[in-house]
Amino acid sequence: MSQTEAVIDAIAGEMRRDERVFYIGQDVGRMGGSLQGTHGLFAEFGPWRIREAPIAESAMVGAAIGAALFGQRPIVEISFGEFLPAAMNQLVNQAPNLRYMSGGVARVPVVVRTRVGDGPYGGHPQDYSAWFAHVPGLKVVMPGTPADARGLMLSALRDDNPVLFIDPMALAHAPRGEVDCDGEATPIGQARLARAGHDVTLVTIGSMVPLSLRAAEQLASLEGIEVEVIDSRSIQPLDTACVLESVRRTGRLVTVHEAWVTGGLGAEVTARIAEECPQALRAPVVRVGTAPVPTPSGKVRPHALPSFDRIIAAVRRVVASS
Amino acid sequence: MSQTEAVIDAIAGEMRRDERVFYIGQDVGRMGGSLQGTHGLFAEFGPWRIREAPIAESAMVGAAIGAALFGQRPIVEISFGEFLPAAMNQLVNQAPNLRYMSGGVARVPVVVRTRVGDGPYGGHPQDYSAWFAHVPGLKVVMPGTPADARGLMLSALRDDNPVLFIDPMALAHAPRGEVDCDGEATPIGQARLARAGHDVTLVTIGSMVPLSLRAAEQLASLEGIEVEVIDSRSIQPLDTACVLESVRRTGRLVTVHEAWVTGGLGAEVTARIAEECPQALRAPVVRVGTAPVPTPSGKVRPHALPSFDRIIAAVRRVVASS
Amino acid sequence: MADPLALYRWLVVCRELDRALCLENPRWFPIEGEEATVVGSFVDLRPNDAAAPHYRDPYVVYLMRGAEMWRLAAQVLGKAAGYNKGRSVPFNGPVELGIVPWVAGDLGTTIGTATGAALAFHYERSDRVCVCTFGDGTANRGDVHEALSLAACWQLPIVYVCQNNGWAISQSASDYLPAGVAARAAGYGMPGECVDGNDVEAVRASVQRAIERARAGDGPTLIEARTWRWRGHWAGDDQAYRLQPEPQGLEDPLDWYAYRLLERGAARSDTLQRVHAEVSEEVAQALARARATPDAGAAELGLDDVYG
Amino acid sequence: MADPLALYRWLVVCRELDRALCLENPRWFPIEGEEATVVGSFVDLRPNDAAAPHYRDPYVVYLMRGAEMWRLAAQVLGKAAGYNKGRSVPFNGPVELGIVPWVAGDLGTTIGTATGAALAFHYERSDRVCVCTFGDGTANRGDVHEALSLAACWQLPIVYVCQNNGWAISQSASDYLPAGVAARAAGYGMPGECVDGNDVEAVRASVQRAIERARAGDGPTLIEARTWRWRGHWAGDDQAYRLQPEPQGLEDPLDWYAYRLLERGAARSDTLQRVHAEVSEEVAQALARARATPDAGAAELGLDDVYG
Ligand SMILES: Cc1ncc(C[n+]2csc(CCOP(=O)(O)OP(=O)(O)O)c2C)c(N)n1
Ligand SMILES: Cc1ncc(C[n+]2csc(CCOP(=O)(O)OP(=O)(O)O)c2C)c(N)n1
Ligand SMILES: [Mg+2]
Ligand SMILES: [Mg+2]
Repeated sequence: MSQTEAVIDAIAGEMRRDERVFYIGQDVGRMGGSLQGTHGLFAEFGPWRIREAPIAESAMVGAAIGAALFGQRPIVEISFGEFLPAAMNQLVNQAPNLRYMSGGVARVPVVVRTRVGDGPYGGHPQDYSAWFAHVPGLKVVMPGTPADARGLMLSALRDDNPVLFIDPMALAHAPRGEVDCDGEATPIGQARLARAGHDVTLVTIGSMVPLSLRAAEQLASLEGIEVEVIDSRSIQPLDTACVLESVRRTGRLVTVHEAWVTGGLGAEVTARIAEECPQALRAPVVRVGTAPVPTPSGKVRPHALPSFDRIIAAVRRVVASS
Repeated sequence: MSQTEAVIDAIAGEMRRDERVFYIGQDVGRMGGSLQGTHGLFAEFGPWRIREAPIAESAMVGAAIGAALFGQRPIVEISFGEFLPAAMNQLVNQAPNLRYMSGGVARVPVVVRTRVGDGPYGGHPQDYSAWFAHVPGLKVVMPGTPADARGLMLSALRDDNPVLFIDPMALAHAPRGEVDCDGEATPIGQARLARAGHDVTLVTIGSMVPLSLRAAEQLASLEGIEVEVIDSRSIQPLDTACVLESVRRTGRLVTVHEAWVTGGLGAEVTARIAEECPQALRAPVVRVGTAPVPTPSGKVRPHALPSFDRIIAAVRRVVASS
Repeated sequence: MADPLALYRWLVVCRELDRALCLENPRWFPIEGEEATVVGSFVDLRPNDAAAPHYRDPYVVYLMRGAEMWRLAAQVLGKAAGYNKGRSVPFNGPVELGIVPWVAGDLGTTIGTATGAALAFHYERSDRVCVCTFGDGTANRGDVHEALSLAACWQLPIVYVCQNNGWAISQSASDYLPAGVAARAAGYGMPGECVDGNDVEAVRASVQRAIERARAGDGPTLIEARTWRWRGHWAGDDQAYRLQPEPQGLEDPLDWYAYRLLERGAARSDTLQRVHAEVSEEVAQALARARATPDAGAAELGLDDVYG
Repeated sequence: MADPLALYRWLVVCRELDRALCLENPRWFPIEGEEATVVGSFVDLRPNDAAAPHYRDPYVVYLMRGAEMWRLAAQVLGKAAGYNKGRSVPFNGPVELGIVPWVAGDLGTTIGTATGAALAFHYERSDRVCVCTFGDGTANRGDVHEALSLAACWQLPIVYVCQNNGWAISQSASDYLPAGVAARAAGYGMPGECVDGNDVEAVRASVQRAIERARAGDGPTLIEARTWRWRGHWAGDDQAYRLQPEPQGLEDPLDWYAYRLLERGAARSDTLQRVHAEVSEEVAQALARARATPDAGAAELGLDDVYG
């Protein structure tokens, strides 16, 4: 299955099981969604449960939050992460505050689905995911495999808190992977050890998971460097224990994500290491992410994005400097 | 002068000097602005240059950006940082992209002024400043003294890039400080050594500057711990050199800001240390910020915010653990 | 359905409680003069409907839904006994009573949430409805437009009432509303109506018609209730910015309704006076009870209340 | 002021260039069928006015402002010679020509910027104006509402034209626009008008009137130009979602204007044919020139172009 198919499988399964689950988005009906992200749902569930929305992102998210507050369990799709700013007040002033500010009473089982990064479509690549980890009250996940795409979506749908579910566009249709369609949900907030290694800890997420694994394989076979690859899977909550344990062993940390470096996931992961066990670091940390420019289009983009070569270079650097 | 008076002094001075500077905001006219933040400007400059805007934050920021693109140098005030999300698309998809995406041609001399944190008013305390450092193309400053309030506003007004100028509300009216009204502008992106010390480096900003200095004085006099206090002043660009130099000497780092810890300024400062000189750290870093809850109101708030006691405790901890 | 005396009582509750709260907290946003709009908009909702009142003293609405007055007063006093545990802005309301709460202070955002309540009812094919009020200043926020568009597209069971009190803090509506708010309804293809917001019966009748349409599946309505902000934006506001004289012939919504009841013989003046006395006493007791409880503090920080 | 033949030529440029670009890039958003609205909206602007066209192939507008066709073509081909240095979405336009650029892809946002251009002109008390077009789908974005409110409050010199082509990607306007967009003008107290967007003269006349009002200080106007999206949302779109038949009697805006010119004796058919031939040739040359230039790449990353 592709990641997209896996997400759709999770959604369709929950919709069959639970009448309260429905879907709001643009072009999610007959057209099957951006990047075919809702393919087949309209045919099975029809327009009452797969709802076409006007171009009004703030109202879409606001309405989903309100519907969740009043007993439903909606999914609201913002076609691309670039449009999250248009719904930002709902996403950060409303969704995450409801429970806390109501004295712990409100439940807001809403899933906000969006897509970020480069990919087969190529448009709207902005990845603003890091912002949402800064604000207490949201959960934020980004799968890096088809199995986790299904598993995390299931968890998101069963969670009573607002969850931002982010599809990395680069992985929308490939690589495909095994998915157990009767498998368990992937718990939110648990990183996954994607590859064991003892030389360097590489923490990554989303589109950078397969790329990091490829880099690790090459480093192992050509240079004998064993990289431990941790797929963070969740940005909020962040699984620090797993990273700490690994860095204590390897003494070296590289972070890799498609978002910008400054204030990104890599900054937070690094800071937590520096809070818990700075003495474990035998070499300066290297953070890999998009270059500090507004994410460019087309043929300029690859020069801004993290790449196989930049990951290799980062690992070499942490190994060389210790 | 208070910080508010100092900001107004800078604005009035530039408005006298440069016809292209004008002000957009809500209640900034006869009422004199939230927290009296525009006191006196309407009387001097009248309604053409001190413009009352409808409750339409996105249009306000969008219009300011457009006016800047077409030759003016507007200041647009969003009364409180809590309302920045309502203008988020303009702030992050538009302002910072214009120059880069136009091939380096566009100039966007716009100042977005807002206020964050706890303070004499007490409302709308959310501090989302960290988000804006994540996005390349914006400058983000937050003064911690009246002199810097004036100096940074002057720089912001003379900058050809979009600058987010953030008033920490806790410092709006007190403490007062000396301000040289003929003084130079404070360069954006240079931290200030607020207090020299050799035991611990404390990086702080905004409302936490006076509090951190007070804590440092007490630690010096009662416990003989000499804290070096660095007022970051700017979040983007971030002055790393100054912090690095200090941490190389002290071997200990504490970060203190009113925003949340996760993904905050402290995370980025810490990550840069871990990138440059992790071996300099003789003790785990301690980050102080608002507790991981949506910022509460009234009498609950002090329990969530960073405080004198929490700063003292943080410094003691880094000293004890090395 | 409130009988005339019960309706009058709500008006009095609205005013008396507000006056008392203003004295307790100079940062409270007073409702005086706008009682008819608030009471008339919400008094005919059923318990399982949703209520999304504007932020300006919405307590009478919460009381209609069954909130306890002393716990609301506790919110204004920053007490732990508030429904909000002292955490949020005081004008927040208990979500467990079908209220769309105020969990932040940015205007316009709650209108999206209110529209979502209506979506929930629509989706479950029930005849429940939502009434949502918002200010004339708020009407310019993009969220209001988007919510109205969405509700119109999906024919959601919601009644939007713009509580036009002529002001947004220091700005006069004449500066930011070149046309009335009701004139916007046509642009969404929904019924629009402008009513005298100081006439509780007019507000009520208009809202009732809209509620009926909503229950029948005929979609949303936009009503503009014209009223007036008698006091400052906040209780302690000196209003130095108010240069224009008050409009002529401003009605006091309580007096106005009292006169009507008397004229019609629907109530006697001593009955009305007794209502005032009873409500004053009720308010005083609620405040006293709230005052006697502990302030919110460290125990309410609630690190475990962020996620459920 | 464009004479009839020059006007016809712009229509042809719009169509021929668009067709060629669609063949080059299946992700290009084709304008076919909507040429009269685009050309009619912008053809009467002065060089120092501001132009803020909708994202759907706006190149004819950039050409009217003096952009070089081959450099625009370079943008669609991802070449370094594009005004955007290959960095932005290709429909971006050169800001140095008084164009409100597309520096991101979120709809509605540029309407705020366009309103700011009008604010700049208003502030400097000049008679410059801005024309801003946007889609019928975009009309539901909160930013459109806020911008129209602001422009109405401040009486800014701007003409908003909703280019209503009946579609937003796969959605039909009948689903998201319960009433016309022109019906929204009254809510802002601004003049509103609905015109035949396939009749370039009608669009032009309506926009000219609005421009005159704006220059005279009489504020903004909202025009709805009704046209039709002939092709897919993007060039390669198979439109499997299009179930309804096309509306009856759809006009081809080029044919329509050509017939008029012929009827009136304002042009001969061989002249019109020559225009097509010349434009085709011009387009072919521009494309050839663009193709021959290097792709954007590492040299255009431009770490130093973020801050000025
Ligand atoms: C998005 C946003 N912008 C600005 C404010 C600041 N503010 C608080 S109340 C108010 C006036 C609101 O006017 P209106 O909607 O008419 O309500 P009223 O105060 O008259 O009841 C403003 C501007 C806010 N709370 N939220
Ligand atoms: C804020 C935002 N939401 C959604 C999209 C995705 N999108 C791109 S084009 C489009 C349709 C726009 O419709 P309309 O405004 O009518 O313009 P048209 O495509 O018909 O020219 C959509 C929804 C977007 N670019 N921006
Ligand atoms: Mg008002
Ligand atoms: Mg359209």
